[in-house]
Amino acid sequence: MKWVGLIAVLFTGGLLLSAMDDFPNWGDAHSPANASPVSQYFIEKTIEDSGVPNMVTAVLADYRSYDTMFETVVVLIAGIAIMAILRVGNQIPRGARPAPVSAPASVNDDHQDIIIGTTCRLLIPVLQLFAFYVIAHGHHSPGGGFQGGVVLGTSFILAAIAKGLDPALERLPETRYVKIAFVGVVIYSAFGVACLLLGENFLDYGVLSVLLPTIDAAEARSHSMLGVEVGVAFTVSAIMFAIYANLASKGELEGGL
Amino acid sequence: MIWQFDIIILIFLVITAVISLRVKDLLAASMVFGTYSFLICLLWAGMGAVDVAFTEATVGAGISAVILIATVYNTRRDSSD
Amino acid sequence: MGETFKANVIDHFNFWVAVVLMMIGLYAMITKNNLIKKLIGMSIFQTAIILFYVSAGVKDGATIPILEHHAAETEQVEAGEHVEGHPVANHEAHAINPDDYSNPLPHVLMLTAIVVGVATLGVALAVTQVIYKNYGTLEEDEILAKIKAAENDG
Amino acid sequence: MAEQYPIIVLLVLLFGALLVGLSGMVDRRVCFPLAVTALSLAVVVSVGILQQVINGGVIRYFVGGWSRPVGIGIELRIDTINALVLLTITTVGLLTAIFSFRRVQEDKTEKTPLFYVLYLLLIMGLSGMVISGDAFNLYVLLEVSSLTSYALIAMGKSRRAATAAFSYIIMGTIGASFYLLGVGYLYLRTGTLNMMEIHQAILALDGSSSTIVVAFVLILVGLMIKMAFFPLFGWLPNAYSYCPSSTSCVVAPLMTKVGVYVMIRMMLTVFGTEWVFENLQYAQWLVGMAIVAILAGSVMALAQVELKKMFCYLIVAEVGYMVGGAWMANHWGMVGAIYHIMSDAFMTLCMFLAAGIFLKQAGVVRIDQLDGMFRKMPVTMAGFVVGALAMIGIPPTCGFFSKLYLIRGGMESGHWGYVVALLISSLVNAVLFFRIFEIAYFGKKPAEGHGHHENHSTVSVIKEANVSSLVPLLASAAIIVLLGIFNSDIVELIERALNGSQVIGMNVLSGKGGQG
Repeated sequence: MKWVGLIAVLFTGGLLLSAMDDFPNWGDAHSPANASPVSQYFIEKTIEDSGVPNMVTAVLADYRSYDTMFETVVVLIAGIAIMAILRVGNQIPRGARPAPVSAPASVNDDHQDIIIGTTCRLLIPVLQLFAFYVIAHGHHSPGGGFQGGVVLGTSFILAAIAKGLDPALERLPETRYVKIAFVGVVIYSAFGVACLLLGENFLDYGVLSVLLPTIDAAEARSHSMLGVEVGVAFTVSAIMFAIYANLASKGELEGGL
Repeated sequence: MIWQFDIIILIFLVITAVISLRVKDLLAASMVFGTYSFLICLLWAGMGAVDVAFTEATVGAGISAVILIATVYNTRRDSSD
Repeated sequence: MGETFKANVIDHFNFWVAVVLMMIGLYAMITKNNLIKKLIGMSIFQTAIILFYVSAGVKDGATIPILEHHAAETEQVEAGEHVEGHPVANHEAHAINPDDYSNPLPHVLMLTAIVVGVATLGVALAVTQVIYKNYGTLEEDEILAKIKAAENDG
Repeated sequence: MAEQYPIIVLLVLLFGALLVGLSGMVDRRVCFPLAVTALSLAVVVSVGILQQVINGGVIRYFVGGWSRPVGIGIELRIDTINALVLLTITTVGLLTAIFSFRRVQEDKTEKTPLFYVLYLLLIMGLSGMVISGDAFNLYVLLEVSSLTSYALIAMGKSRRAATAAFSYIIMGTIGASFYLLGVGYLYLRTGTLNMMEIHQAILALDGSSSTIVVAFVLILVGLMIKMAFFPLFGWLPNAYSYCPSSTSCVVAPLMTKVGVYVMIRMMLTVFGTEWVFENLQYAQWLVGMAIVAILAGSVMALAQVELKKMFCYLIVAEVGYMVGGAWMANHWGMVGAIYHIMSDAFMTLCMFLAAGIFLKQAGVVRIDQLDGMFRKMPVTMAGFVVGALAMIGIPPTCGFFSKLYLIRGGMESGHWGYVVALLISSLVNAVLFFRIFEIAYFGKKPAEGHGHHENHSTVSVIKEANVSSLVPLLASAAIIVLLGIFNSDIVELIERALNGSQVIGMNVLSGKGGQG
């Protein structure tokens, strides 16, 4: 097996390297990829089309938003798949139900690890606030729905690592995060369907300006991008937590690390 | 970008990749893999791909490492290779 | 000396390292015995591909693909033409030189690829946990031996 | 409305999945009707698309309205070939969804909504792959369909489902990554992701670029892993035979066929047939590998004792048929390969549906457990016989006509080895299936040496399957016959795409003769 693998890998590597002298130079601004009309268009016309200075956000959420929608679906699939795989034939895990607990402040209750508890209490709100900033400010700075959603999900993961899975699941039980994940994709595709209903192609946000008479097509694009990024953030944050919660507890949603 | 940094990071990348695959402790392998992700995120930030770097920092160095560690915790730590 | 060295080595060095990382990852995926090691190899393979794409979009001397002098220009345009509130003006396009910004398209593609990568990793890890529950080991040869033993037992 | 059909077929499935997920948490019983409704709508819309393509030529749909310059947005591009394959996918999806009704009734866990969400998204991913006109968008949808199929396979109750799914994940990821890398090489040299634009750029490069060659090899190898072409098929038999019946009935007919379809799409639209057949000298090699694949698949199928495993190895052989046909550089070979995508999808569906019914009703895993099935389950056997005759290649069924076109292509292009391999494989199929018929008709002696699954006493009360299982089986059998009867019309549609301006680079394939 080792030899077969080695030969296959060396063959692949040789194949990959064999085209190397045909490559454009590294950093060449006039290579076919960098000087193509497509790439030029993105750099030159993004401001005109939607007024969004971060071209990556504009390409992600507007020009190639069809890809991004399916990317969100991929995230959703990952979460659903992990739940489906890890629950081998058993009933609903106990932790999946919204717990009828009477102690809402269990994150603060534990006095055993005071350093971790305090740090988390300080860090989690800041993380969540930062996540919202990243989502909302994706038009002007690096960031957007994916990054913000992951940071938001990470704040729940942090709570789950520091305090155990149960207190985190009290705040975000399974029924809720699954719902949030689905609603995220619904938000995204609803923007597309709205364009469809208004008589344009799917995800052609410009037409949405008729819904809000004070804005023009470019602003409608910009605002719709924010809207779909929020949808992405819903799905990604919920699923990131779902992946962690299920993997950390073998799908039983109790105990955790 | 500064090419000296580029080269240093690229060399470290190969080193961390090899270490994370050679080390026999899976927990350590996951941690080194987190380092690898972080280094490659630095590299991308240097190349001007800030959004990609941000995503890699959160997803690669964050979530991937955490779920790897969660799985190692739930299975076993030692590996034969 | 710096320039010639740069021309010879760095021009393709990124691609070289990407290919080396791909080979490392692929080798681990094919030959490693431990399932988690295979998955780490898979992640390395995927990040190497992403490195390849990102390297394809780099331009020398270009900055990040965010229009930074956007605000100043908008003000100028507004002052000149009394455009209201938002930066939609054709004149602005002339101010943007594509060589100044790195190519945004590979970045967008690779955002997708990163997310796909972590989704695959998550699903694979879930399957790994199920395998461990079924067979009590993560070593491929031991699992195969147990499967064979189970078959022989009937 | 009609011009929005390409996106609506995906949206129907997507919203179906979302609705199943959201309402399925409240009441599991709504999952099945919702899924079947969504899939029926998808079938209706894909019929509409087919009509539209027949009447109005190629559909180009620009998502987000980004049509100019071409390539900034994502284009959906449908010619008659895509429309036929799309209709095949949605139909197979609908039939298997009806088949899965039993599963819902018996499954007491919370997994039912999860199953249907993944199922609908799998069909959506495959449909999206088929109609996409953007190389990277195809990768995203490839991952949508791959991830859902990993999960559906890993959901199997068998202990080995997880290990099979794991090796599938590893191989599938290598395949998808190779495809992604190939697209990266293409992008590096051409600067665009739109398939038509890539083709224009490749023509402009005039065959001088080694990057394009490497890109082609990478994409080809990646897709070969996905379609389980001969040396790279190791993941397939376990993955398809240890998963639940309702999963294998959708994964086995569709996944490999869509892989073949994407390869043909790459050959026809992205790289162009002139470049593929004249610039590259791989055609002989690939036909040779296809011959090996056909023979190896048939021989390994002969050696199997389990029904589903046998069908899996037959899939390997069938993939060899299609790859060989596509690489003959001959008009009839290509037509036969495309026609065989459709006919093989329904033949495989029929086989796996029958295997699923046998497993459910009688606990049949091995071939020798089928004794007396003609008496016990006559209707199921009737459907199975039609599928089996198609696999062998008996005239009224579609299997005969696809083999006819493939053999004609092989003879015209002088690939006699391929013709012989095809005939040998048909012979092997005949041996295999007549052995099954013999066992099922005459029964066999109960005394046997194996100590495995000896629960004959418990299966003595074998009843005919219920309606929800028989309807899809008989429908697939009917489609097999209909495809055969209307073969000339379908071939006419395929030829229209190959000859007309719909697919570029036609001058190799449009002539009725061999390679120019």
